[in-house]
Amino acid sequence: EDGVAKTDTSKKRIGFSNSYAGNSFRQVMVKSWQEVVRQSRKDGLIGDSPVVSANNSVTEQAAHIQNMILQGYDAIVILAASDTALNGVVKQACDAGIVVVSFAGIVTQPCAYQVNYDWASYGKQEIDYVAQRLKGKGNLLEIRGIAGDSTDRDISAGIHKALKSYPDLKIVGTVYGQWTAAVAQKEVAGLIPSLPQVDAVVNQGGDGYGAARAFEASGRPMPIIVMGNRQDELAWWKQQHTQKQYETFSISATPSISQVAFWVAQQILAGKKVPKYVEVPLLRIDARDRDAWLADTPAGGVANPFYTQGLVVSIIDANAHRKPLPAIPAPK
Amino acid sequence: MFSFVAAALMGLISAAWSGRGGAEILSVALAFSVFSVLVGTGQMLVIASGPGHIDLSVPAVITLSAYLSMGMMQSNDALVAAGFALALAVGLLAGVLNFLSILALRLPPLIATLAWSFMFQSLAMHVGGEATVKPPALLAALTVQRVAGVQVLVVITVLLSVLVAVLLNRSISGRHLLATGQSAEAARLTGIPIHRVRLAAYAACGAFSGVTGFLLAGFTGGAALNMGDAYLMEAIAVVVIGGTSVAGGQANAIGIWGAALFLNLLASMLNTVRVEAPVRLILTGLIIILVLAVATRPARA
Amino acid sequence: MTCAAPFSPRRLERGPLAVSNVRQHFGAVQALAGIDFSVAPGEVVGLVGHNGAGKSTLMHILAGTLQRDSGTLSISGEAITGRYDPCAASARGIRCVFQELSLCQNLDLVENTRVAHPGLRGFGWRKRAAQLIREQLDAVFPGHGMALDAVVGELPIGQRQMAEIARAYTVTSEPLRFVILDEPTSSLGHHAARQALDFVAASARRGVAAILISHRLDDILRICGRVVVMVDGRIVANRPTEGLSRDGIVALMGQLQAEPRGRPEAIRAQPAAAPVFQLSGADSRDHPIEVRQGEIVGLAGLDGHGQRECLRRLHAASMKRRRAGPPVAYVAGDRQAEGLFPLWSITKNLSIGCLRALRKNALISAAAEASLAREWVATMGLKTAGIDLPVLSLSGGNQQKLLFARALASKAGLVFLDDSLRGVDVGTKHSVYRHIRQEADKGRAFVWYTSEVGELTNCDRVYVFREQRVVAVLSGSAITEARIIDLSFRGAADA
Amino acid sequence: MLEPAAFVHRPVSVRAEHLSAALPAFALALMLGLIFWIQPRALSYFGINLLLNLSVPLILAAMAQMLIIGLGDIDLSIGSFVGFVTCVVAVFLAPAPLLAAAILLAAIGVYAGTAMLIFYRSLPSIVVTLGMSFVWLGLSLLILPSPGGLAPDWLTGLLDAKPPLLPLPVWIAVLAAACGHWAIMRSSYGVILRGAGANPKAVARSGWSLVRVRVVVYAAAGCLAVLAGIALSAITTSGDPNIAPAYTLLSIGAVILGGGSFTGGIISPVGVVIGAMTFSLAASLLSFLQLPPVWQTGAQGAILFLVLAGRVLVQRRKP
Ligand SMILES: Nc1ncnc2c1ncn2[C@@H]1O[C@H](COP(=O)(O)OP(=O)(O)OP(=O)(O)O)[C@@H](O)[C@H]1O
Ligand SMILES: Nc1ncnc2c1ncn2[C@@H]1O[C@H](COP(=O)(O)OP(=O)(O)OP(=O)(O)O)[C@@H](O)[C@H]1O
Ligand SMILES: [Mg+2]
Ligand SMILES: [Mg+2]
Repeated sequence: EDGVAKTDTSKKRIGFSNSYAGNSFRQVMVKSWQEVVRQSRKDGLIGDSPVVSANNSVTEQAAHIQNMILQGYDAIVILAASDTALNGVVKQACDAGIVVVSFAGIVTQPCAYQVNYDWASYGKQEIDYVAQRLKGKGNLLEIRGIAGDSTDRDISAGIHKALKSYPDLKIVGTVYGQWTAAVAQKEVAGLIPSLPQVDAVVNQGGDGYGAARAFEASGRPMPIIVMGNRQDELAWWKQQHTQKQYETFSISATPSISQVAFWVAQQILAGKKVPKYVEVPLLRIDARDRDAWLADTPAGGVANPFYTQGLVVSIIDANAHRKPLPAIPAPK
Repeated sequence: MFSFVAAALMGLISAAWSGRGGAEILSVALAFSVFSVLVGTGQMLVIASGPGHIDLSVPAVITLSAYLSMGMMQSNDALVAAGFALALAVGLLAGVLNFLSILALRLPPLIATLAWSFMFQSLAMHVGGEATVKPPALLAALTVQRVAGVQVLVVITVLLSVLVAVLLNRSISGRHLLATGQSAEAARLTGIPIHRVRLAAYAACGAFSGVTGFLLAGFTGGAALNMGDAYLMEAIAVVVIGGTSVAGGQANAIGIWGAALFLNLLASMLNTVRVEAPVRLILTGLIIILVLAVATRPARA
Repeated sequence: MTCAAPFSPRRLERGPLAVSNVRQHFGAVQALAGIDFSVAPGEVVGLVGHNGAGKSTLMHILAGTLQRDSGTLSISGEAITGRYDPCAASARGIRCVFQELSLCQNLDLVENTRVAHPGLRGFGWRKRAAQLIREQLDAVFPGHGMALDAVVGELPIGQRQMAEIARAYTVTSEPLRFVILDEPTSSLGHHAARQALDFVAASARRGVAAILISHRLDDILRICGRVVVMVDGRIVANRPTEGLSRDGIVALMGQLQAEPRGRPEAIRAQPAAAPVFQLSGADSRDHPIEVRQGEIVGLAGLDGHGQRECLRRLHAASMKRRRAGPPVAYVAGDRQAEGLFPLWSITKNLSIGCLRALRKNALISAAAEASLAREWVATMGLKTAGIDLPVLSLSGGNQQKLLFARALASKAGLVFLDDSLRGVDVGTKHSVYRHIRQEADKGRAFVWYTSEVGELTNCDRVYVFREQRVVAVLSGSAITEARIIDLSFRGAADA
Repeated sequence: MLEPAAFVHRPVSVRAEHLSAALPAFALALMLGLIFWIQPRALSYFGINLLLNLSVPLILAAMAQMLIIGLGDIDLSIGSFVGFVTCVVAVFLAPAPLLAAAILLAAIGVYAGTAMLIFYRSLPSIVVTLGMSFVWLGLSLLILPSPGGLAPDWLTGLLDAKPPLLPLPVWIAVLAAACGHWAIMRSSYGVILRGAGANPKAVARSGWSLVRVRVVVYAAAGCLAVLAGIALSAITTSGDPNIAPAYTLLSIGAVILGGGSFTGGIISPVGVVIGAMTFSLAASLLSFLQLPPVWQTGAQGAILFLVLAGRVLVQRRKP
């Protein structure tokens, strides 16, 4: 039963409950959703599938999901404000016979499908790269996100787990950047003066540019800063590379994971058997693909591949068979 | 002025703990305090204009004016002055809208400014929320410009604070504002145009927020949708810790600097000392309360 | 939440409320410099003195709202040594009507009654409280016409004062022995003031003693058996009122002899100038109100017959055409709500009316401001230890003088007086009358509403109100107290 | 003879005041009507339950905020405090109910202690509670480093109850409004609370201890906030330190929307309940309207304006 399920889903409706729309990552994610919905409606693959965004409030999002239950959607896709706090309403939705797909974060209620990254591997890839560059020895600065958030916990746990293999890599400072560039820059800048030399900065995506600016302003030597696929990060990296042979790599989640979740929901509605947990590969950009991605990313935006139905189905199948996930092709 | 002492204390702890960088720590704190001071000063004018007066739209105005001005300049150095003017105008307009809805629809200020903040936020999303809009290189450079080792932006903001302090105490408009804040009825009977005074306070607050958005975008490398979020509570906290009464009619423009430095240095101090996130939060809260409890002289009934 | 350890009332049988050698200072100011004072059960003692003499301070000490610096206090033979607070005071039967009224503006009269009585609780408290305050209001002010469910903040200051007086005389679980009345009639009209005084006197005959502070010396003479005179924190006289006259009291207060009452002999001829201000009447039966340059216009009538509303309307209208007409000033009698800027110093409270004149290079000159303040403090005889002290450190009467000074210091060509000599002492009042006359001669116009009919004899023209309408216009020597009172009542006789 | 005083003279504004008090209720009804019209399925026992059950914790939190605003203070910590309570409930209530109860009692004690600190040092409540919001968030992260835990089944069952006639949330709202109205507007101690908020000096002069009033009110607010947290964890079945930061602003908004004022002493429990329901329904209405995502945030502002626009019609101009 590999491959695309073709049952008619043109009358089915998928509601997308988004927990927050107040940053550009989420804006692109919503746009990506709208794009794939527009395309699929034209292709007769889906019915009306709107987005409702909450204001980073669990209770507001729960209300939205309850309303979607009332409105009789066939599937509800959720980007949750909390791992656990939506369990009650998710259960209500499942009980009402609605397919629930959560993504980029988890809903621990077992009846929901999960579309997610392997966040621990995010941290591991950062540390492995840094260790290899520093020959296993050096001082690290960690920029975290929001205390108490599960994604923050998972990425940071990945970092710390990976660090166990490199006893001479030391984290000399930790700040919480609230996943907001301005805050991250402020926190890093405030900490730098009291730090010894920093050799590398590991983060959770999107804070690379702010960190770079903070280090530039401090006049310290520039550490290896792991980038997070944003256009300003890639551009800065490219410029530093041309001027000073600066090397790093970039890794992050992609906003268009909403499209993956969309296709997963659509395929479930079309009758495909989908595993409860679908892992999505992180988008990793190394030096050789940098310029291609940079050219493909709008100014100020973030690298964002378009997920086709075919690509997503191959991701689903790889998950089903526990095979390596297909890589995301670099733009031409 | 206790906030200055508290700020110094935080700085000293950081420097002592890490054994380096006292001057550097202070310089960073000054650089970031500029933004807190700017929004705080605006918020102070509104808070001083009477009990219940507050502007919750500060973060949204920061974001909106940053987007509009960066979008207009299109990274073009020649347009920096025009961009500044636009940011200022956006802020002023936002302030005017805030107050007019308070006056015309008789809304509580909190609700009116909250409602407008939702709308401004939507507008910012509409004009380009999917991307960070880059500032012109000139603006980015100006925001970190130093002359003889002193940050220009800091000096300008300090001068601005002094100017506001002087105007509050020694200008007609300043006296009118404080009189209105203490007793609107007495002010009205004295012949003070209280609505015009409050309108001016809201407009000034908007203007300060607008300029903050403009500068912050230059400083942090672009207009981003959530750039203003951190300044909602910060703007209120620096005002009150700085010695302004929430009941209105009294304002302390210089104290805002102490409060902003204190909050910034407190954060760096806790980062330097390296405690876990929960403990960091608890200490943040307790230190703020402690400083306030020590600093405040209880009023004798 | 209320008083702990109720005091056993058995010991309260008889005996005076007495203090001896009480001293109190605020910073450098010696408000009370060794006072011996007592009041026996059933007695009515008058307490008089110039503004800032220390009367209210003494009352606060008796009521437990201020802790004395030194001195002894005894109540009904019991020497009070421990902490003495409002709880202890009310447990011993002491009540106080404060000069700066103490009702909660957001509550109605019934609820304000509840605040004063810890015992009013449990099922049906509202009914009991309503009955209590209604009966008391009816007893003190028959025909008062006040709504018990009106929020106090919406009542005019006179009605608030009435409510507070009535409330002080309500009794539940605690005894009622001594009532302190700090200028209780300062905002009451002629009629209500008499009712209040008569009630105080009648209560005294039933054993409830009263201490009456008032600048209306006729009040004192009317009901007090004894008068105590304070000057600068000391008691300078303590004697029966028997055989004492107004002028006698004024002399005891060490102030200039009271001026001859009634009109100054020279009534100026009406200037032919066009009215600087005019307000048409409510309808054809009403008179239009005119104010000419250099004229003092009075608004008279029984309390609540529209004269104060008229003043407010005149003021509002003149504010509207500020650009065209003369600059306007307003002196509020309700100084707390409508006059003072409580966070400011005396200087700033004064200068707010004339900031423009104080400007030097766009900024207000501190020197000019201070010299203005010094000048007016001297002119008005404001009793204070310094012009930079907070305005609330002034005594009530001095606050009122300050508001007056604010208006006179401004450029205002038209000044509205809203019962604005409320609580000002006799000596000062006369100098203020002189001031008003002088300023009028210089061309300023005054519109004067007052609850003290006698004051209106200083006017050039008086409009007498009855049922929201002007029923008579008096001018020149036709203005006498008796005539005004007569006209105020006559409307009722006609109806 | 004299007429009974109470009937003699009524201020003209009374009618307008009643009208403006009824306005929020009218706006709420309008919003519900709109929702039912767009989505007839919502007009059922099940639908109303779903629509309103999330307003229950907000109503409780807003009542807590109301008590504090009634004193002329403000509580910026209530959002993180509610989050803290959900963590305590999710982590400790099932395995160690006594410990959970002890922690929650201690937390209420901290509220009372805050009241004393604010009183004795005459501190601005706005900063003290802002500081406390960090403390509560830190404490929640200590006991629950990331979301999780599980509310006991009996608790989740509690809010699933199906009472006769009307769904549970409606009953709770009505009950909260009635109890609140009685306690604040009718009871003799409610008078003291409102009096102390508006004119603390006058209340103290009548012999009341202001510090005791403040401590009692804060403790009561703490209790209500604890109830809000418990209700929230019952609905969400779990705990999360970051679950309710929005409650801080929403609760303040609900108090003000319901006719309260920051100057102290002016509050309306019925208005607060309506205000809280309005805020939580505004979010719902939005999801029914299917607006373009970019304008969804702005629409919330527009809804706020519409809800209050009626004030212009009934409120008289200040003289
Ligand atoms: N920001 C403000 N604060 C206080 N009052 C203001 C403000 N803006 C305008 N006003 C009011 O507007 C009026 C005009 O202000 P301005 O200071 O220009 O008066 P002015 O220059 O003295 O007037 P003129 O020159 O006509 O005599 C004043 O009455 C002032 O109270
Ligand atoms: N809180 C205070 N701080 C400083 N000075 C004060 C304070 N209260 C009163 N005073 C001073 O104490 C003196 C006595 O004031 P008090 O109020 O007792 O006067 P009073 O006799 O009641 O006058 P009035 O007739 O005007 O009411 C005044 O000089 C006043 O300025
Ligand atoms: Mg006095
Ligand atoms: Mg001018």
